[in-house]
This record gives sequence, C-alpha cells and structure tokens, in this order.
Amino acid sequence: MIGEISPSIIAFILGILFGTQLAHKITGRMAALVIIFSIVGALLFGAFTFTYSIYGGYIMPGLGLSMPLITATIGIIIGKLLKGE
Amino acid sequence: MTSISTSYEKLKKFLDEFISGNGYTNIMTGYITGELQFLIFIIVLAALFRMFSFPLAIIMLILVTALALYFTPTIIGVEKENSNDLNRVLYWFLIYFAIIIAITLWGG
Amino acid sequence: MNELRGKRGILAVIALLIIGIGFLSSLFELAGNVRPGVSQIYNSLAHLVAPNNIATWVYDWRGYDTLLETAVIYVGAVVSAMVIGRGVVQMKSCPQEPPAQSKPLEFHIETLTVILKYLGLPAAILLFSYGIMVVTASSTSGGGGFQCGVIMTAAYLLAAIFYGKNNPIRFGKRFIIGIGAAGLGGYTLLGLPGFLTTGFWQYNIGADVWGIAPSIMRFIFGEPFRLSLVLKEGVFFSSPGIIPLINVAEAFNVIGAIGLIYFAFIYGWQEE
Amino acid sequence: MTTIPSNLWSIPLIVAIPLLAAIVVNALYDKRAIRYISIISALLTLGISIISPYGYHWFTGHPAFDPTTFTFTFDPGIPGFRLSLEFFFGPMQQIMIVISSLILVFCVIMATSGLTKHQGPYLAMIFLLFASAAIIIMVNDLYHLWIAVEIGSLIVVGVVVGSGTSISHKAALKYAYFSAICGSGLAIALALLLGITGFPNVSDVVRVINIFGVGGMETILYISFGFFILSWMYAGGLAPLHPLKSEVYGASYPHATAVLQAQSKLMLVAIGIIMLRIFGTLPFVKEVMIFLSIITMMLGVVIALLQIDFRWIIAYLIISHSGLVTLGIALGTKEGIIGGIFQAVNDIIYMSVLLFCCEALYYFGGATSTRGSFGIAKKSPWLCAAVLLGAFAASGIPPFNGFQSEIILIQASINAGFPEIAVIILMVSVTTLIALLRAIYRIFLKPPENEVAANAQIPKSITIGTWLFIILTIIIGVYPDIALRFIVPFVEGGFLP
Repeated sequence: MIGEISPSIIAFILGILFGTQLAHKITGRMAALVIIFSIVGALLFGAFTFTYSIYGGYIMPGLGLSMPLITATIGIIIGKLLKGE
Repeated sequence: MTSISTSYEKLKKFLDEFISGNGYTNIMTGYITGELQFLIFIIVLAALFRMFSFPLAIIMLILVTALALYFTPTIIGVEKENSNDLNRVLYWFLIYFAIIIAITLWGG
Repeated sequence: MNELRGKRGILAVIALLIIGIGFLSSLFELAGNVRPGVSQIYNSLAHLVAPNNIATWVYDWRGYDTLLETAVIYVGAVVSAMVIGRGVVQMKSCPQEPPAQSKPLEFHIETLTVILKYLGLPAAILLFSYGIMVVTASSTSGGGGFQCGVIMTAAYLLAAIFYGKNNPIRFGKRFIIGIGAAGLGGYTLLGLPGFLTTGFWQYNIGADVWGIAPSIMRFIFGEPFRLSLVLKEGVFFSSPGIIPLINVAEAFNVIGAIGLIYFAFIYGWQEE
Repeated sequence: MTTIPSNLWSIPLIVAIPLLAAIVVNALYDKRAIRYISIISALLTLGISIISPYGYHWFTGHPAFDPTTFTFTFDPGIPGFRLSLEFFFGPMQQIMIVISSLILVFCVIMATSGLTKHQGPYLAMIFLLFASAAIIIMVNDLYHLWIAVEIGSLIVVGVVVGSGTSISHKAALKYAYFSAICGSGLAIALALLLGITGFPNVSDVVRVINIFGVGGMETILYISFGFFILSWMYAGGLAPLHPLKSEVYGASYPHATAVLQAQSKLMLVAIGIIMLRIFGTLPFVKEVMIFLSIITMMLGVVIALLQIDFRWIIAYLIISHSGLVTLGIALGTKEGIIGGIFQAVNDIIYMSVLLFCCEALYYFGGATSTRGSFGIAKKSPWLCAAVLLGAFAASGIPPFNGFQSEIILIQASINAGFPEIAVIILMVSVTTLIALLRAIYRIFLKPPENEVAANAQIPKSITIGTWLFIILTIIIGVYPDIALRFIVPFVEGGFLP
C-alpha cells in the first residue's frame, strides 16, 4: 500500500529541510558513520505496526527496518550538501 | 466609637505621612468619600445576609455597624488589604475558596 | 512570606484543610462511579478512522480545541520572547523607560572532551532523524507531532551546550519564526479543504467516516496514507486522512515555538 | 431563525481569521504590510459577524447521536448527544462579537499608527485576545471552554508584557502566576463534570443531570462549582483577584485595555451563563455568585476613589462594573440575565470611550496623573467633551446607555426581592461619577499648573473611535431596543434555541 512508502518520502523531504540548517563541516567519514548508525537504529526501532511489505520496512517476522529513520538521515546529509558552504 | 469629624482628622494624619503639596485636597476627597461609601456598603451587605436567615442578618448588622464605627477610618485597612502582593492575594483567594466550599457543601 | 505568618497563617491552613477535605471527599465519591457517556460511542466508531485511536481522538474528534492547544505553545513562545525583548512596543509620542534587553548567556566550552567534540554533531544529526522518524510514525501510532518538536529542539539545545556560539545547528531567527508560522498556519489551513467541500471545519476528508466528502478530495487526502490492516478477521483498508499532515504541521509549530524560547534565552534578543 | 444549520460557515472564520492574522503579523515582525493586513483582517471579522446567520458548528463534522432511535443525525433540532464539540452563534453572541470586533478595528488602527516599529508580536497578541473572547462567547462544550480560558489568560500576559515597562512585567508575572492555579482549577472542575456525566458538551451535561440526576453525588457538583467560580473570578477579575486584574488593565496601553476589558466581560457572561445552566438548580449557588458580585462592585468603586492616576481609576471602575454584569447573571431571573448581558454590552462601549480618551492623553506627553493639573480642556475642548460624556454614560445618567441597563438591573433585583442590591447599584453609579469627575477635573478642567506638549496631534482614529462609541451610547440609551432585541430572544428562548 502507498501508505507504507509515504512516511519515508515525507521523512526524506523533512531531512533535506533540516539539513540545510546545519553549519558545521561534515566529512565523508562522518556521513558514513551517521548512516551506519541510522541503519543500526532503524533495526532497533523496527518497522511500524501495520506495515507488511519490504518497502514498508518489514522483512521477516521479528525483523524490520524503520525506513523513515534511514531516509531522514540521508535527507539531512543531502540537504547539507545542497546548502554547500 | 468615632465620629465623622474625628475620622476625617485621622485620615488627614494618615495622608500627611506620604502626601504633600498639590494633590492634597483632591486625594483627601477621594479618601473621605471612599470611607463613607465603604461604611454604607458593608452595612447594606450585612443586611443582605437575610437571604440566608433573618436573625443572622440582624446580628450581622449590629456587629458590622459597631465594628465599622469602632475601627474607622476603615479605608486605610481596605487599601492595605487591597495590595497586589502575591501572598496577600493568595491568602484572600484561599479564604474565599474555603468559604465558598464550606457554604455550598455544609451550608444546607 | 511575612503575609502568611501568625494569625493569617493559621487561617490559611484552616482554609486549606477545608478545601482539601471538600476536594478529597468529592474524589472519594467519584471513585468507581464514573459514567462512560460519550466515550462508548467514540470507541465504537474509532476503528472507522485510522489504526490509531489516540491520534484519531485528538485530531479527528476535537475541533478548535486541539488547534488552540497547539496555539498555546506558540503563544507561550512569543510571550517568552517578548519578555526577553522581542517585539516590545512603545508609544511614538510619549517616551518611556527603555525596554528590557537580555544579554546572551556566557559559554565556557574549553573543558569539552574530545569525544564530545567529535561525536556531538553526529549525535545531533541522529537526533534530528529520530525526531523526523517519530513524526512520520504518527499515522500508525499515537501522537508524534509534539514529540518530534521536542526531540528536534533537544538536539538544538544539546548542540548549543556542546559548541556554544559556533552551534552547528544554526537555526536563524527567520527560520525559527517562519517554521513556527508555517506549522500553526498549516494546521489552521488544513481545516480549509473540509470546510470548503463539506462545510465542517477540520473534517477529516481523507478518512471520511460519514461519507459526505467528494470522492476526489477523499482520494487526494486519503490515498497517500492508506494502509492495509491484516487482522484475524480479514484484511481491512483504512486511511488516517489529514492526520499525518496535521502531525507534521504540529511538529513544525513546536520546533518554532520551543526553538524560539531556547534561542531567545541562550543567545539573547537584539534588534539589528 | 427558521432553520438552524449545524455547519454554519461563519463560526470557524470568526476564529480562524484572527488566528491566521496573528500568525502572519508575528512572522512579518516589523514590515509596513502589518498595518494593512491587520486592518483588513479586523474589518473582515467585523463584516462576517455582522452578516452571519445563526446556527451551530460541529467541528470535524461528526454528527449527533440520537438516543431514541440509535442513529446518527446532522439535524441539531433533534435532542441528540453531540459527538463532536460545538459552537453556537446566536443573537447574543452576534451583538457581543460585533461590538468586540468594532473595538478590535479601532484598537488595531491606533496601535499601528501610534506604536514603534516592532509591533508584529504585539498585534498578534491582540488578535488572539479577540479570538479567545469570540471562542468563549460561542462555546458550548467543556474542552473549548477550558482552552479558551487558558489561552485567554496567556494572551493577556502577552499583551501586558508588550509595553515592556517594569510595571507591566510585574503585573503580567503576577497574573500568570494565578493562571496556573485557576486554569488547572477549571480543568479539575471540568474533569469532575465529565466524570459524573460522561459528556463534554454543556447541553448534554445539563440534560444528563436533569434526566438521570447525579445519584447522590452533589459533593462533586459543589466542588466543581467551587473551581468554576475560581476561574470566573480569575477571568473576569472579580474580588479577591481584582488587584491583579486591575493592574493588568492599568499597565497595558489604553487601546489594548479596551480589548482586554471586552474579553473579560465576554468571559464573565459566558462562564456565568454556563455555571447557571449547570449548577443553577443547586441551593446556595446563586447566593455565592451574588455576594461575589456585590463585593467586587463595592471594592472596585471604593478603591477607584483612592487612585491618583486616570488609567488606574478606569481600571478599577472596569472591575467594579464587571460586578454589575455578574450580578445580573447571578440573580438568575430572566430579567436579571437580560440586564447583566445588556450591562456587559453597554459597559464595553462606554469604557472604550473613556479608554480611547485616555489614549489621547498620551499625545499630550502621558498626562494621566491626577497629582498635576494640565488644563487639557483649553487645548482640546472636544476631547474634554468626549471624556465628560463617557463619564456620564458610565455613571448611568440618562440618555446614555448605562442608564438603560442599570434600570433593568435595579428592577430585576427589586423583583427578585433584594431592594438592598438596588441601593448598592445606585451607589455604585453615583460613586463612579465622583471617581471619574475627580480625575477629569484635575486633568482637563483645572487651570494648568504643569506643562504639557503644546501642539499635540491626536490621530484621527482616536477621535473617530471616541465619537463613534459616544454616538453608540446615545443611540442605545435613547432606543435600547436596538440592543435588547438581540439579548431578549436569547434569554427568553431558554438560553439555547
């Protein structure tokens, strides 16, 4: 269902919006660190209840990824890159 | 017991402590009018207690009149109790609330 | 506390006792006698709206109430900033004492350890994405908007503590005010589609419990958040409608409001 | 009034337009566009409240539940239980909101022309103040009631703080302190009511109490009433919280005080009527309300006699006249409620005249203290005439509007069996005149001893506003039916049609 993707898309857009508000320099290593952390976090938080597909974050019983957390982190880094500096 | 003229003297003495010069007569007028108004007000208010019971109203009327005349000028006390100090407002607030609850819960 | 000493203190204690006895006796009477009333009807209808009862009740059943509760946060922030000196007005014709202007706080960040210095920024970024995750999760779990705002501003405060004036999260004055205005304004305006099509303000046209909205509006606002609920009884489809959008607006409003309070208290407010 | 719709279009707009205007002007902060946006929004609100028909609005579009047939209905004529929360816009609400928004229009014009540059947040507060007043007068459910009182008190703080002086900061802080007590007290009262009835809608609460009774749980109703009274005192500035409220009135700019006093009168009327509807049948409830009103009336007017600043005299008189409003409602008879609501309308109008005149004094360099004499009558005779007429209206002298409502109140109290109250009302009106004339004589009439600005330019908006409201006082005074035809059907129709 489309309701399972749209949270990730909203999270991505919000990430870009707030990413533009970062002023500090972000190195490539830091970006990689943050994304890895976010994937670990996504595993910990799990998929939302009532999601039943891979794109919703549900992989198998007991294992799910919180997709908005990952897309938000990517969005923040992209937003930071867009802003430049 | 105090008469009106001695009440005037007392008020004048009270005002002399913090007022001098121009505003004097104007403020004195306000105080003496306020004093008389307040006396009448509380006497009428005491009479209103007849809505609860008639004997209570008579007792209140006599009591309030006697106390008011004894304690004149009352307006100084009224002004003092009217202060915007938080603790004083809170105190009166508590008293009012307690009286309201006492009257409504156990009055009947 | 001189006012409450002596005779007055005793009277105040007696008054408090009377109030306490009255209040407790009323609670004692109420215990076990609560009438369910309208909540029975609410419970029987809640599943029609969304898989999320709390969000449904807060946003779907209550009208201006929730909107104004959101506005309370906004107003609180504006008033706090006014106390600091933002938007203080004076009569042009009649000069008064100059308004209070608060100075920024003084920071001592020399003692920062290396770990904090290098992990502070990633932590702030992860907190940001956590906040965003919370607000997007709100279509399937309770609340979310307010929590997102609080988490985001906590990240802001954290970064301010770590880095002081060189805050890597540089919420500017205009960004904070703008996002707060966009949040509360967006929340208010989200009532408009329902108002224009059905006549009821903030009618949840995406969920459309009572079937009074035009189908095109139901499609626009309902379809993006439609979920399938796989239950024992079968598969159901339901959409929270405009509730996720309201949640995002609420999050923006709270970020603007609490961010403004933090900004004004940490960095002071100087008119440029 | 043949059909009363359950989705009246105007109700949400009356609240949403000020809310959106507040958001926009706060974001614009110091741009010139603020002036135009705020004036247009105020005029829009006024226009909508004038042309709007009467009816309900059920927010979020959930229908009523008809307990006899177990069906849902959008027809408000059927006595069902309301699922969603409702506002009601009737004739009484109409006249109250029209007059408040008229004040809002003038207040906004005065503020944008007379204040310094950074006026966005301040104007936002004034718009929200109006919105909270409009909500509270239309509200018919417990949730909105609470939130309107809560946001109303917070906004009062903002309006007062806006002037930035130390005295206004103090006043605001003290007022905010009590909002914590009274706001949560109202929440407790509403929670208790919700607990024993199970319905958040006031009409439903009343119906449940009337049909099913409270099952021997009167204690809960009484405690709920006690907390209700606290918020009534707080929102309207009744004794013993009048020192804080009068400080709020005195410490803000007079144009803001005009909106503030309108808001608190609306709060008094709205909460008072809700209290009468829910608790009116309990013994001792009306008596408590009557005593509270009388004490407020007399303390306000007596303390006003002692003040030495025109602003503070008006502030205490507003408090005192709030007591007149609540007295009428507390009497509980139809006549009394008509008198109380009518008094609120008149009070808002003539106090605005006095406050606008007080605002004009700022253009003479802020000469509001009665310690000096400024001889302003010579410099601006029309202003002096206006303030005298305002004082006459406030003290109930015919042919002004104060006379009409006070005579109704006096008759109502005599008919209710309390001639003493009639005496007190008369004394209050006489003392109001004394208190005002004291200040007017010193500031306007007495030959000048102190220097004031020689050629002060009073803005046209103040002059127009003052005279418009004076004309209103005379029109209502000569022809009271123009206001009463809004109020009487509301009261005679059993509060809610």
